[in-house]
Amino acid sequence: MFNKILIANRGEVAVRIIRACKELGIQTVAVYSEADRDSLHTKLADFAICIGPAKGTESYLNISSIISAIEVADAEAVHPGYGFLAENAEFAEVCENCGIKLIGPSSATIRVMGNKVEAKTIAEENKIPVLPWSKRAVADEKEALEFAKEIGFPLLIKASSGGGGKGMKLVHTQASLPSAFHMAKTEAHNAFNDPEVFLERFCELPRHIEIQILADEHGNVIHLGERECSIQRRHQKILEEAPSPFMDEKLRKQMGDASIQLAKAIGYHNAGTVEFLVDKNREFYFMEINTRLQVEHPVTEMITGIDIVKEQIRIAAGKKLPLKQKDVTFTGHSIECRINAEDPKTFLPSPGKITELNMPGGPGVRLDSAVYCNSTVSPHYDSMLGKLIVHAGTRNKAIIRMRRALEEFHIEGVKTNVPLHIDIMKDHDFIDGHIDINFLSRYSTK
Amino acid sequence: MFNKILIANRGEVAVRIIRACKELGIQTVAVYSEADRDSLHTKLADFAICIGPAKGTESYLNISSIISAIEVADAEAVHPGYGFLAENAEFAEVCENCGIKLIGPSSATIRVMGNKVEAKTIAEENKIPVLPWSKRAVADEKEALEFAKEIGFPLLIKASSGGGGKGMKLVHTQASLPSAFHMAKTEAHNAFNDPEVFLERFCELPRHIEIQILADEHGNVIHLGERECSIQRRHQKILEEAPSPFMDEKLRKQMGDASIQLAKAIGYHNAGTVEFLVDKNREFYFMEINTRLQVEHPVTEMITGIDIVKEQIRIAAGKKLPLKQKDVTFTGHSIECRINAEDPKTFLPSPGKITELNMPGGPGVRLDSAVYCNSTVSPHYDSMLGKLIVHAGTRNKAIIRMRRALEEFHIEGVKTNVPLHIDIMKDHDFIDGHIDINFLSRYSTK
Amino acid sequence: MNIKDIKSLYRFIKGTDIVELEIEGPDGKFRLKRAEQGGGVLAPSPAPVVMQAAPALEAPGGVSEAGKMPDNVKLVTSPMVGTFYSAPSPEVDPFVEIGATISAGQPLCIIEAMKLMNEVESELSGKVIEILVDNGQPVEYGEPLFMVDVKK
Amino acid sequence: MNIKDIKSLYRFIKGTDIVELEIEGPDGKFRLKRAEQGGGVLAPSPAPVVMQAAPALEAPGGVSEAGKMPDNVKLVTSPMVGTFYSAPSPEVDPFVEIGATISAGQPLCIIEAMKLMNEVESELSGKVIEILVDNGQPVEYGEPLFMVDVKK
Repeated sequence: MFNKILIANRGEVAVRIIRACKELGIQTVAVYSEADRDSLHTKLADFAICIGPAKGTESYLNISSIISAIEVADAEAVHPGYGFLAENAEFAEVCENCGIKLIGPSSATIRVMGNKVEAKTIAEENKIPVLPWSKRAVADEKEALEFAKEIGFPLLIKASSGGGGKGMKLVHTQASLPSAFHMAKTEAHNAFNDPEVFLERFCELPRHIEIQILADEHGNVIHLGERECSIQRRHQKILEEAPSPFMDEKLRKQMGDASIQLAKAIGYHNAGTVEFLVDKNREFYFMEINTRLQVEHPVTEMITGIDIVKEQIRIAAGKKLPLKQKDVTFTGHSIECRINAEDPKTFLPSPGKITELNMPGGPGVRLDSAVYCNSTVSPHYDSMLGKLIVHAGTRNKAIIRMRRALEEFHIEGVKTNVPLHIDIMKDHDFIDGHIDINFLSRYSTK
Repeated sequence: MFNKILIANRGEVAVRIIRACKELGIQTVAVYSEADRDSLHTKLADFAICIGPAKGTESYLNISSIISAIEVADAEAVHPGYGFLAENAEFAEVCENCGIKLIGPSSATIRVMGNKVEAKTIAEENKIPVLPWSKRAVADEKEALEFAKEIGFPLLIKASSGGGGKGMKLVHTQASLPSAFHMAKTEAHNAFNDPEVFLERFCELPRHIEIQILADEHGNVIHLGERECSIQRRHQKILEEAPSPFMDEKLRKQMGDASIQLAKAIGYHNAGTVEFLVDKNREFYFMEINTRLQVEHPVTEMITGIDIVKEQIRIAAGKKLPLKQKDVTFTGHSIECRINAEDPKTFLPSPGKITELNMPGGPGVRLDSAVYCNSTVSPHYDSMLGKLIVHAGTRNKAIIRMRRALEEFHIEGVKTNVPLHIDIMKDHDFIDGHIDINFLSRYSTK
Repeated sequence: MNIKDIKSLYRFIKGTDIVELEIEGPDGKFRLKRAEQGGGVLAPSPAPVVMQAAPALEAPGGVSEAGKMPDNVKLVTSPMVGTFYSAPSPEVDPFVEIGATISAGQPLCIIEAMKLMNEVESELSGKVIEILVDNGQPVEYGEPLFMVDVKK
Repeated sequence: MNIKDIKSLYRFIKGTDIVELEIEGPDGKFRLKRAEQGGGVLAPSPAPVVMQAAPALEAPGGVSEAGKMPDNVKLVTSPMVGTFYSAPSPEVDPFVEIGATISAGQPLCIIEAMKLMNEVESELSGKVIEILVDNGQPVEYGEPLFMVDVKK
């Protein structure tokens, strides 16, 4: 096992990883920007190294600073968390070249899965269902029109290197295809420095359901069931749950088996998430693999009792998975609300100093947070203050518990989306499990 | 089910009960003294009524104020928590006479079990093992000497109405018996307004192990296993765990069966705790029944998944127990540390305003607390700020997790016993499970 | 300032002769306008509020801090939780009415607690200028009952 | 002031000619005594501390705030995380020594990061009055390296 791990991240995920390391008896090294000198991850780690100014590109995204910090700290491994360098193939490759163990899959896996055209091609080769698509990147308008005829309208133009909705265009008619095609290419180029796009059938009112997998470096792969992530605002998840209210045992087995098959086919190791769209007929379609820890991993931990971050570290240390698929069982229901410092109506970020804070507690409540009273929410980074997670015997009880916990949440100095989450907990469609990825857009116009 | 419950208590237990009520959809009424106007229970309840000045006897112990509050609030039931009026037979009787449902056993049960002579007599009648004793209250010196010959030395003189070590004297020789007898009577009279004492064999280095029971009003009784409560300072528990590292399946069944038998014999209903001493030969001896919720109930909740406060409320509403004994299962290990505002060396209370606060979080950590940043710890009441509870797969993992969580705890403005708890988590005797009720006294002289 | 604060303040104001109240925060501004002499603002409340709603986390202090009164005006507060009665029985006149001159030791009202009728005697001498609660209304410990001008 | 603070301050002092340091809080008192001219306090540290231990929750700010300096004394800080070298190679003399007069643009030291040797050039002109880190010592971003008297 490792003696010392550097955490190349900040905020709640850095705190989460520090907690796992402490429980494993591993020393922790935090890195921090000048803006994060008083942040919780800086305070909780055994050691802390300042790596640059507030701006992400000069600190948390600065590969050479982080590698230097790993070297001067004499850490054996680095955990990238999520965001920042977590799916950066170059960073993974530098680590490999420097003999630093990256807690995640190989740089080759990250690179292949970072390109959606390659990922979909591999999925199809392995007989994993995908939405009808152009089978490759689309070179020009003419090709686009040809593929569009096969796929049919409405369709989506998507960026190969895409994510978070950037470079994505919904096209309803042939007439609007050419201009949308050029706009998508420009957006993709600006956002990802890669103008490559492809076409895909548009799936109406789908659910976003993902499968958590764990794969060791000895060829063993298991899945930990699904997470329901359909509650999104502008392709940003704000609330996740496990199990999905839509799921049944048969579909879970199909999607789980498909995920394991794909992971084995590409020689995946460490934790990963296979994202699917599921339509109302329970047909599922592979979307992508997230080659990292997910923000929403705690809901899976709550229903399986498996500590995903600790498993990531054990896997990276070369250990075999301690569990077989049949040992994975699901108990109760878990919901996670992402608590963001933002105006609940305008959704604009609300940085500032937290002057009053009461966090919820009591039975079945877990808080993965990185803020404390009198701490400052920096304008330099994303607005998530932390995650409120509940566990209860049934989905209904979990909703009631989450509502109770949200109502205990009291914060002054920054605005949060707690009122929005409370409204969701009272929403009849949500309570009945009638959710798809448009839930929140319909909801916010109520 | 009830529509509205009044909580006749303050602090973390009032918050705990409010949480249970909210999850059951029951309206809550807090009562508060003038010193608790800004306390968390006052803020979290649906309604709050000021019942008197800071002094406990004029507010939380003032039966007529509380009954009036119940009447003006139109509450159907009252939860007494622990401490204050929780084992007050007179309060229970007034409630019964006023048609208010007390969430607890009957006034008759509380009265009988409040007298240790009566409780031990009933236990013996039901063939529950007790330590050899005087079989009744001891009238005078002469009787004391006679009984002492039968029981042998060393022996304990105990107050019939006793608790918390008051009126208790350890006697090693016949010569010192008379003076100890008179001192005990005087202490008992002063502390409990009842000079009655009895004699009991002294058990050396015992463990304090208690069995949680649930009894409905239809004659069904189950037990939820044991709690290990040997870590005490001056008869005050500061750390509890479940299961006991000393326990095995056979002893658990014996002690559980004995507890159920006793509860049935006295027609007990609601939650209760049967306290035992267990000697190093695994012989167990009945001590008393606590006719109320215990501070340490969460460790049982964590390993059984049963919400004891909700069950109390359901039982009081006349519901049958939803579980049979065979449905009660135990998963993993749980530890609770009571976080007191006190000097960790002198143990003197440390009231004041909390100016900085970071509470632990993350997987397997539960906080039952009643303080928040910028809140004031009042000098008028006991010094417990809250309880830090962890759950993990094994005792060893729970200890590691507790230590990790304690190290995250940061508070300024009041001193706490967090450093003492951290020391206990590192203590080899504790880690090895070598604990008895003298653990902490030996420990503090290290 | 949230709905609970507003309700709580309204409940306070309802029993007084305050006709306008302006507050700014934090500690910045405070304006209060009372009714002209003889103005009948003290209409009985048709639906007495049962109790004080729990103050929100941000609400500092209680009802009694809402207004600052001149030095000569003192409050008689409830010595216990219970139900306020202005008269010993429904058939007879109230102990005191607005404008009455009272002296220390004189009974002012009854608080019923646990079916017991507790006579509240005045510790002040002066003139009753407001009765702050309605007959039959539940009151908390410390809740203001009467405003007394001790100069008169 | 806890052990971590003290350690952190000590580490700061170790590389300087400070011989006495007194601090009171909060913001109340501060006393600093430097070695007499010619005093050889700047002995190289036998076991260089690898990095700053994590500041405790109560420790405000970082090392650079530990002492308030006269206006004419400026700090040259490390532009990156890495290892500090006072000379381009072990065989040659250091770029600068205490007492050296430097001008803007002049190389002061090397920070090795990812096996690359990065020359740090001075942005100040003046006289080097202290070198705050030891040769071969790891440094953080922003860590003070040199004290320069810009008046001279």
